[in-house]
Amino acid sequence: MIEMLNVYKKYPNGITAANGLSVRIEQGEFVYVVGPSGAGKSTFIKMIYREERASKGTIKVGDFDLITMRDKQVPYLRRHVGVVFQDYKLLPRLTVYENIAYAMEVVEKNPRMIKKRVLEVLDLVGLKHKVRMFPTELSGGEQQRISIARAIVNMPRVLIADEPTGNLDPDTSWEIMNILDEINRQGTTIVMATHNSQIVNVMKHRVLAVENGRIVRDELGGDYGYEG
Amino acid sequence: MIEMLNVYKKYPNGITAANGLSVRIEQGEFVYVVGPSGAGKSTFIKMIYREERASKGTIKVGDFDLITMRDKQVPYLRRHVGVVFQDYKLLPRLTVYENIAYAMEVVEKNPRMIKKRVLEVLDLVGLKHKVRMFPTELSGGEQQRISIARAIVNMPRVLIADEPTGNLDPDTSWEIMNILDEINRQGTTIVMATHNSQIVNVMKHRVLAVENGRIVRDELGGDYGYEG
Amino acid sequence: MKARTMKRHLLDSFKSMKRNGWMTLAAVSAVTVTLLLVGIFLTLLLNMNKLATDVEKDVRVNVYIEKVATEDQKKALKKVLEQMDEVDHVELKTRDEELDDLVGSYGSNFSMFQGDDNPLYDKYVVSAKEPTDTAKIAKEAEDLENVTDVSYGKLTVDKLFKTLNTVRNIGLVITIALLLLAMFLISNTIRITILSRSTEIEIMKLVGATNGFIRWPFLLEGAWIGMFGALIPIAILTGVYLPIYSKFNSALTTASFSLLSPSPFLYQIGGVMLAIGMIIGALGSILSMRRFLKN
Amino acid sequence: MKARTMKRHLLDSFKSMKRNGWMTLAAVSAVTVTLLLVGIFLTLLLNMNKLATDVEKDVRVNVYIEKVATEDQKKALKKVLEQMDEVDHVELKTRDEELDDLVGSYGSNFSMFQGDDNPLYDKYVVSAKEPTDTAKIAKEAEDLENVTDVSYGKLTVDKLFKTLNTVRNIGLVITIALLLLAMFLISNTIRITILSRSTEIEIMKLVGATNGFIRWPFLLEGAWIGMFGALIPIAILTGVYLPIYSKFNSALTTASFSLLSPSPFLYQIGGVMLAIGMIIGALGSILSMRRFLKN
Ligand SMILES: Nc1ncnc2c1ncn2[C@@H]1O[C@H](COP(=O)(O)OP(=O)(O)OP(=O)(O)O)[C@@H](O)[C@H]1O
Ligand SMILES: Nc1ncnc2c1ncn2[C@@H]1O[C@H](COP(=O)(O)OP(=O)(O)OP(=O)(O)O)[C@@H](O)[C@H]1O
Ligand SMILES: [Mg+2]
Ligand SMILES: [Mg+2]
Repeated sequence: MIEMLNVYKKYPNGITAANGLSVRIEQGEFVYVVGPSGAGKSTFIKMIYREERASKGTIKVGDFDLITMRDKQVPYLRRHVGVVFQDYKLLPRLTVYENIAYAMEVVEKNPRMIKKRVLEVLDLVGLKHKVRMFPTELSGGEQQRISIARAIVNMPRVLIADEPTGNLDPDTSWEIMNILDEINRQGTTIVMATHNSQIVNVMKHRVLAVENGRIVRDELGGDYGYEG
Repeated sequence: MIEMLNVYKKYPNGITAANGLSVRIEQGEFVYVVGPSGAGKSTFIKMIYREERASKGTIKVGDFDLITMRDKQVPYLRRHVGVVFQDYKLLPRLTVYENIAYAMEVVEKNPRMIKKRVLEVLDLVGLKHKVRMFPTELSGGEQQRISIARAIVNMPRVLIADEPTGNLDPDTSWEIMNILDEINRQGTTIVMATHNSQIVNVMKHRVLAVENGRIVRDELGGDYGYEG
Repeated sequence: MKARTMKRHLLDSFKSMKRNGWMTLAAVSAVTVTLLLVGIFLTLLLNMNKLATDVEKDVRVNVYIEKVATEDQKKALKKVLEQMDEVDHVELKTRDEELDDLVGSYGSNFSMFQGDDNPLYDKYVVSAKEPTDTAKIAKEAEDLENVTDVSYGKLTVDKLFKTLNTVRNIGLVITIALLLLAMFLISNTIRITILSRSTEIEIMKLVGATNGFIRWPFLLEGAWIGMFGALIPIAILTGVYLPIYSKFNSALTTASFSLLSPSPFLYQIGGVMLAIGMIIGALGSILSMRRFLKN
Repeated sequence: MKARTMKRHLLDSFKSMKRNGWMTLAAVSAVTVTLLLVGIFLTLLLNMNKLATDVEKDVRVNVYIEKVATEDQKKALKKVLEQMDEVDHVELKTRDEELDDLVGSYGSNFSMFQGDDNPLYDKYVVSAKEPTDTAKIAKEAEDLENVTDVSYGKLTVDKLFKTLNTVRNIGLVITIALLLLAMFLISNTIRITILSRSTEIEIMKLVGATNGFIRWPFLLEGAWIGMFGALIPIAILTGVYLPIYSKFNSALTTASFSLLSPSPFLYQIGGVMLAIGMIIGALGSILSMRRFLKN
């Protein structure tokens, strides 16, 4: 499903955030990406939906070859990949409802279906009562949950989540994790960068540990492993 | 030091995020504010440095009466209160160095002192090598640490931190907590909203639990208490 | 693109305009002011052009009749002149009338020449269909019988034509410069509003929107801003031109001068302003986005 | 405020301009285009005004001398005329010269009157110091000895003054309108750029900056944008005006008309443009921020 081979990423400012990444993630897997702050987790994740382009190496996601693909194709790649962004990336001038609906309008779903599905995912993240609000009217955790709702609304084949519980209390975090687990059970590949050691240690899945742009550990059912 | 009496906050959209808060925090205390997502932690915290104004009630911080004070006085209040924002709030067009220096320039410190002190706090949060970068070139956790560095650079009498470890790995989180503890020992009052139960449970301090805009628990050396 | 997607873009463009509040207002008012300027100057220039053409049309050839000519000969001469292809109409001006004109403008020094002492000639005043044919008519008239002299102010006419042409060319240059300027200002305003929305566009791309999908609402928004920006200038121009037109034209009843008739003119200039506003608004919007859509 | 804080604000304003890249460029070019427009029109209008004044100054009184007057009497008359308070200078024009003029413009019909047959009079052409004194001079001259008639085109002069006054008033209205328009466009552009920076201002307030501290760099930035926006128009205007001036003035040597001399004029108009750019830039900046600084 996702395949990286010798991937390097050097940012224009000279920082190398991916330093020869090679990894293979199968359809239906659930992978945690862990590592210290600034290790390159987000960079790794951003390369999967081509927010960042690799400087060197091969990346394949499904049928897309991210290195040779044309810019015109990128939107179609992204429609197969739901993303929960570390900084949420909600559209400030759209309401909660419109933000989530946007992701469905992009693929030209019919309006009735959009309405039904948006309310469904909002209910799932527990924010159905905030449909009409704007992102600025939400708490940090609420914005994060909207970002999650938007990522799953199109039932993507791959779900990328960058620190999806960073601003959530443990209870809400577990609710979200259960939702992700359920989605994963239905066949969606999940790649999730996280600092939450409890989740990683309790809900066991494959763990990729990244340090200095390198994968230093790759264990099925591994531990978080950075406990203080 | 900080005194709230029957404080209500109703946002323009009709949501009541503070529902009769009364609390007294003494000079030199360390207080955790915990509670589920959307409980009103950030609202509580924002009222201390008057990012949000209370709709009703009394708030006093040091010698400032936040209800009766004139708008002109607000900047002087804020100079006594260092704030780590939940969404960092770094100035996008300033470098890391300039962002932190800005808080010192505002109080017209002399340039040599600014330089010395900025590098000092950058070192403290482990990001001295990123002085010349712009916020967009930083990882989530790095931005958070810059926000922390800026909050402490002026050695404020009160330090407000809204989820300061939300995007940090446990190791870095502990480093930051040790810094805060040290600052607290030197007499700075600290109010910190957090979802990190491990920190609250291990580094024991007073805990304020907020739910639906009300303080539901106020314990010295209490537990996080929202474990799943 | 599905019809419902187009509908979505339409709704989206309106929503976005509304929610951008101040920004939209600032952009619309910039367009308004710019187009008002364009409208006023276009109106002035086009009317000056019209008046210049009217002046040109007003050039005539004086055909002086020999004093010895009989009434019949005079009539015959008139007929010949009228039958020339280039001639529009012919009028008689007697030497007495002419003397009166002279006395009128040169003081009373000529009054002594009244009656048979009058040294002047009767003349036919010939108007050409096309002002440029003046010279030709003059030439042909010279060879006619009973004609003692022909004059049409060769110098004056040539100078006049030259001046009018200069006026017209300067007018054209100013018009074009003004249009370019308006285009620049409008698209520049739109560009600034779009620059400030680059993060928005970024996010849209990240959730899988194609460039076309992102572009449409911005294009429409640009067009609406241009449209709203054109409405006030059009209203003002109409409200001011109509009374001026009727006043001016009633003051100029005698002459063959007139302002441009409002009926096609106001529609034309309104159309031009609306077109500039909307097209430049839309184009400016699209072009400013290119940088952000390049991936 | 401490001196080093002012220095900081200065540096900050430059830095911010540089880092805002495209936005700064867009704002500067909007100011450039607007001021170019203002500059060109101001130049045209002020020069038209100058020429109008020149034309006015050129109005003269014709004092016709009796045919019986001797040379001495003529000289005496001249002296009297010259000693009038309102008179600037007096010139003789003989009837022969005058006839030549007439023949020149009226065809050859008068050529037969050459010499003693000439029905015209010698005349003194009297120029007034102030064009408005023309009527008074004419009146006084009428009663002088050896004067047979006085004319100064009562109608023509009145009409001319009226026309020129209208032209001047219209010019003034256009100038003021144009300046207002430029001010609006410039401050509007600045406003849009500031609208897009509201979050920045928000953050500055949250870290304890006073309104004054926040305002200064924005004020300076607005002023620099206005300044840079004024430079190109000033350069263009200077580059275009100088050759036009020298060409025009050498073509008009004879007449008492001339364009405004570049030496004070270009400095003045340059100063005006720079002032408009910088003041409006700074003011626009400050005023647009008010909303965000209100707390
Ligand atoms: N756009 C960028 N331009 C330049 N450098 C960048 C950019 N984004 C990230 N970096 C740098 O690349 C390195 C890795 O960043 P990345 O965001 O991948 O870290 P991370 O593992 O996600 O960290 P965190 O846990 O703090 O989010 C960091 O040193 C960061 O400063
Ligand atoms: N600016 C605002 N306008 C309107 N409503 C707001 C605003 N800010 C917060 N709210 C609402 O007030 C409530 C409390 O928000 P607050 O940000 O205080 O929560 P929180 O406890 O900090 O949550 P989190 O842990 O998710 O950050 C939420 O329901 C939120 O939707
Ligand atoms: Mg990250
Ligand atoms: Mg919060």
